[in-house]
Amino acid sequence: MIHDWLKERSGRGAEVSGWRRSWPLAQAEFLTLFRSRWGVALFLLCLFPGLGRLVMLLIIFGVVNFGPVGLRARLQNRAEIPGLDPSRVDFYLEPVVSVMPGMVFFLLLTSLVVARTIARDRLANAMELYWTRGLSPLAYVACKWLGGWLVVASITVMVPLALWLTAGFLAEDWSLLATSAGGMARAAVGLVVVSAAWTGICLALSAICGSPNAAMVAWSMLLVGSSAVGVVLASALREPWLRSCLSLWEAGTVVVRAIAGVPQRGVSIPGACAMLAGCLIVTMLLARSRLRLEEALR
Amino acid sequence: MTSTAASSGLPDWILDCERISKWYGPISALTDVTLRVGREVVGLVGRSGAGKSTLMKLAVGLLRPSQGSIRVAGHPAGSRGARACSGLCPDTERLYDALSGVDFVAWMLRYHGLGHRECRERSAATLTELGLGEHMHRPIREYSKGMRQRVRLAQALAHRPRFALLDEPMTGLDPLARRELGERIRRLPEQGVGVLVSSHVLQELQGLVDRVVMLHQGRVLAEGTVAEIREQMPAAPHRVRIGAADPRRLAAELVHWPSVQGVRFGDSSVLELSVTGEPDFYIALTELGTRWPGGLREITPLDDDLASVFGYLLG
Amino acid sequence: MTTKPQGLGSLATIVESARQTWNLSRRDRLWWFVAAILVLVPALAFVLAGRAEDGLGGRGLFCLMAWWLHGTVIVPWLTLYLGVQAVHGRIEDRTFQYLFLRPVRKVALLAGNWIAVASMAGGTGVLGMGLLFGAVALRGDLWPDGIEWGLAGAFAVVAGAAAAAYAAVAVLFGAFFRRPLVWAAFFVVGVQMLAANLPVSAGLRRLTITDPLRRLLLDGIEPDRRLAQMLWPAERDFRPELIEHPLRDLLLLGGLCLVAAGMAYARTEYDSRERE
Amino acid sequence: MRIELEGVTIRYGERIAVSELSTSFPPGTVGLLGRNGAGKSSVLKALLGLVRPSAGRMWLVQDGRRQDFGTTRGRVGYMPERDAHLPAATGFEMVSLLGMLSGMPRRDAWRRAHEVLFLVGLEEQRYRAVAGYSAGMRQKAKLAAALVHDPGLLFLDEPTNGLDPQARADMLALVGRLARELGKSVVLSTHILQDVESVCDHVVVLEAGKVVVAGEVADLTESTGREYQLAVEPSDLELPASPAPGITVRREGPGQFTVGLVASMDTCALFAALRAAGGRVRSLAPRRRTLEQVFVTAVRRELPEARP
Repeated sequence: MIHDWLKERSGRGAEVSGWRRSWPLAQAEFLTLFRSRWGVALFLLCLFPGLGRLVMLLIIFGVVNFGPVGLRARLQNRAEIPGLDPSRVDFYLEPVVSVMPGMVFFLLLTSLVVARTIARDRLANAMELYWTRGLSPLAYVACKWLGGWLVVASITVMVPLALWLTAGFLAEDWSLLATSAGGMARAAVGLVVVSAAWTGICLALSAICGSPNAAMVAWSMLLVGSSAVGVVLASALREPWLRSCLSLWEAGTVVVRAIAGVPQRGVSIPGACAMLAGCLIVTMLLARSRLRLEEALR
Repeated sequence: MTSTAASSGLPDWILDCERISKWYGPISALTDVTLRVGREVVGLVGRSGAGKSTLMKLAVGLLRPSQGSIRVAGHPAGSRGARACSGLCPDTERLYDALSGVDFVAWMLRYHGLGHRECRERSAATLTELGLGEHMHRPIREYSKGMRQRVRLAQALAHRPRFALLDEPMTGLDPLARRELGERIRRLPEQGVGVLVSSHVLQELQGLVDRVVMLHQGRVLAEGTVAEIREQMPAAPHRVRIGAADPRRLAAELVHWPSVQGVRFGDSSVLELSVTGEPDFYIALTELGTRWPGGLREITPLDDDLASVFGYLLG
Repeated sequence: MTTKPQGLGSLATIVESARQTWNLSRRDRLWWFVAAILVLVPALAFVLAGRAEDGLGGRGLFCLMAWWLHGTVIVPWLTLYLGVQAVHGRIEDRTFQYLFLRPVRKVALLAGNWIAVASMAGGTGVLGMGLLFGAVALRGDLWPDGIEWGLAGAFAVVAGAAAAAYAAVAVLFGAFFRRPLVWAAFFVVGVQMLAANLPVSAGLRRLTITDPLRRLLLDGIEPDRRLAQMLWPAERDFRPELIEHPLRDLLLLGGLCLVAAGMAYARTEYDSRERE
Repeated sequence: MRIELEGVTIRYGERIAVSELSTSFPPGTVGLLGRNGAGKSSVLKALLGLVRPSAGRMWLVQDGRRQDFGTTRGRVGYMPERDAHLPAATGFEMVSLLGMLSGMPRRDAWRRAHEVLFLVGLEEQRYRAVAGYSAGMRQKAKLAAALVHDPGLLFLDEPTNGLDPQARADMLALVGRLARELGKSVVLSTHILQDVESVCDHVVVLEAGKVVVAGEVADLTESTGREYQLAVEPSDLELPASPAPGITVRREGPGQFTVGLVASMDTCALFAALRAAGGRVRSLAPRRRTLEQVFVTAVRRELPEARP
């Protein structure tokens, strides 16, 4: 018998239905970064702040001892400062939520990955392929969001958690893990929520802008610009809370800290929430008017 | 080689590529190509990667040849003089999408040193002539593929170039428009324009051009009219279909002819012959036609069109 | 042969190229975004200015916002983006084929691009600073010693100089690099931020745009120590004699960039680059 | 598998793109012709579920059963006209991902992706990035993507765009094979009538949202049996206008003649006249209507004001 496997359709699996159909798109979106050398290099670069903290941890717990004489002692002595005490949540949040290095690396990652993705698809007419398969624009954006967020979260959420677990293992007993577990769980939730919001805004800009370059610039301007405005106005007017309402970055970090239960002074939590949600809603609405089924076929 | 320019006494070819080669580093894209275009339409055919696009870029001066010289209407290719009198219809999709068709063409005309008003008038006239009259004030963003193609053609022809290079000019046009554009291209040599045109639709190209140049692996494999090229391929026997009453007796008669290499029965009353030694065969066939009972109803050469020639040479 | 016009003269080409680039760039969707920022920020400053209670005053408020917002965010990014789009955008989408076949000098086309980008971005910067100044000036209570109109002038000069210099850099990157915007980001975030942390006399500072701008501004507004500290937190010591010739430095940098860009752009072979 | 449209009307706001269109796409290859804006892409959008017709029904007829088309979306494979690809994917990833989005389980999608990439002839390049493909390879990748979920109806929009002559012939042969051997209904939307002539059995011509011609290609281009085309050499030859009773000769161009022939007549007198004039025959064939003539007459009839 001569087999023609093009015609033979044996052993076909059941048709996948519903949202599970779209899942591979999110997965592909996530994996894209790791398939090119540049992407992996970028990812490793973004791990640097976390690595810095790791070295600090190792020194504090005496696993390694290098650097100038007395470095360890100095670090241990500084443990009263909230940001440098491994038994407190701040220690793990700091590399992610600080302006330097947190924001810089976050900006690098998102502007090169998330901000380009939809604009790049548009240049390649990829929507024409996606949407003619029954994938709706909403599902498309949701998948891109999920995929992009997974990339972002693998830095912003996973790094603090990994650091915390490492610290738990390095510490003398399990009390470090036990006492900070609740705070860390809340911090993780906060990071998830906020990084999802940031990614969403970035993604919406990608859908609004005509080219990947424009999306990159718009996102950089929004994040850095709002940050600059917030810092300047807050310091000029001596109204520190303004910073959390005007700067997109600061608003996010304030929300993260609030959810994690870290005490903060001079911030406006409702203002920060309003800033984040407002930006997200406005950009998403604009994006919705740009992503239409009609785009698929002229 | 036939050319109207050569016979009209004008010394110049409009495009004159003299033994050009092009190297990208150690990679050879074109080798020793000589190509001349007078006031005529010359078709450029070849498989992708044969060097067609390199040759085109060289002809309009976007690239410089590694060896050899190219002159456009007497000016070295790439010089301002050459650029002033050549027009290119590239095969890229993109235009300035935010502009209207008439603005785009007028903008491009501006660089030829015409006044603003003249640019606009000429742009509108060219677009109208190409059948975009009613839509030329709409932004290009809203254009269909065929309309974009007309804009590309308009910017190539609006400054009345002496040498027009049309890369796949029919892309995206509907059959009606293809016909109109084909007629227009055919008329260009009358206005003193030399046209080099490429197309992958060989059946269509054949009706468009005076002669063709076939590129293969960076070299000119053949050039001339389709019939000329076909005649120079004696190794490939012609296939001719003959329809007549009583095909069996006809076959019995034809096998004895020295020029007939083989006879095959097609469906119904049709024979397919393999033939060498062309003129003799057709003279004999004409003679046969005067006396065959019931008459010969069909004589169709099956492989003397451009597509078959292309297939034989490059397939 | 009929006498045909041999193409547009170089000067007219520069004007025409600038006009076309201007015309194309103004349709970019990014302008809506920029316009929103230009309007929202002064409005914000106006509404909130009443809360400024200490000695900062209108002068400090305006200087801080103008420098931090326009000087370090809007003007650099907008200029780099516009310049990259004007030069590299046309190479990337292969529309350069329409242009390069025209009987004009390519360098003139490039010069036109530069003029258009510099004027657009400079104009936006000046407009933005003007709006901001207007908003702050409307709060009379912030200006106990009267409104200092000179400040607006100094910042307008800075905006213009910054746009011209950044446009030259953008044009160079656009003509030379395959991914110019990434290099531009590297220049702004990497080189300039790094240089800002170096000692005031470091040579690398000469290769940046922010440093001459800083000196230009120091010269123009003569801030007190506190304001200078707020504008340039990394500068510990500032002395008037370190100002030297900021405009000359900018001119040198911009000129070098433009010459290099012209050379890269005028290469006889400008084969289409692959789309990224 | 057969697609039937019944009174389909599609409107965008006020504009009516397709009005009361009733036609059917039988199994085999169907050429869908029409000028830009004639409504081809609107029909396509309706079939792909991107727009909902404001009136009319679409049916899928298979094994004598008639199903509403709305429930069978996954059975249409679409190959876009524009260059379209997934920017960061390899050929294999693009095809398999699109298969998964159409509802295939992962393993099936992977297996099928390999199969269809082999079928279209991309097996060598399937692990390379699509962004680096040549025009011809991208065209093949799009076709593979249209085939991956094994649809019964294939909608190919200008499939030979940008292909070199050899690749065009290969693509058309492949399209013919899909219909013949795999039993697909293939709708070929194109402007290149030669493609339709060489591969399609059936043709539908749209103009202004209505069907102006539909039928078998062979029927539409059938010869009248009365007129013949004669080509002779040398090309400057002159022939008498009526070499014999019942035969008329009209010169059309250099070496080209139209011969009118009463059906019962034989051609001997024609050949005799030709020999007498000192020429030789080059070709003689019954004049057929070309598809281009069919198209042009049909469309021109709809366009009384005829463009300049």
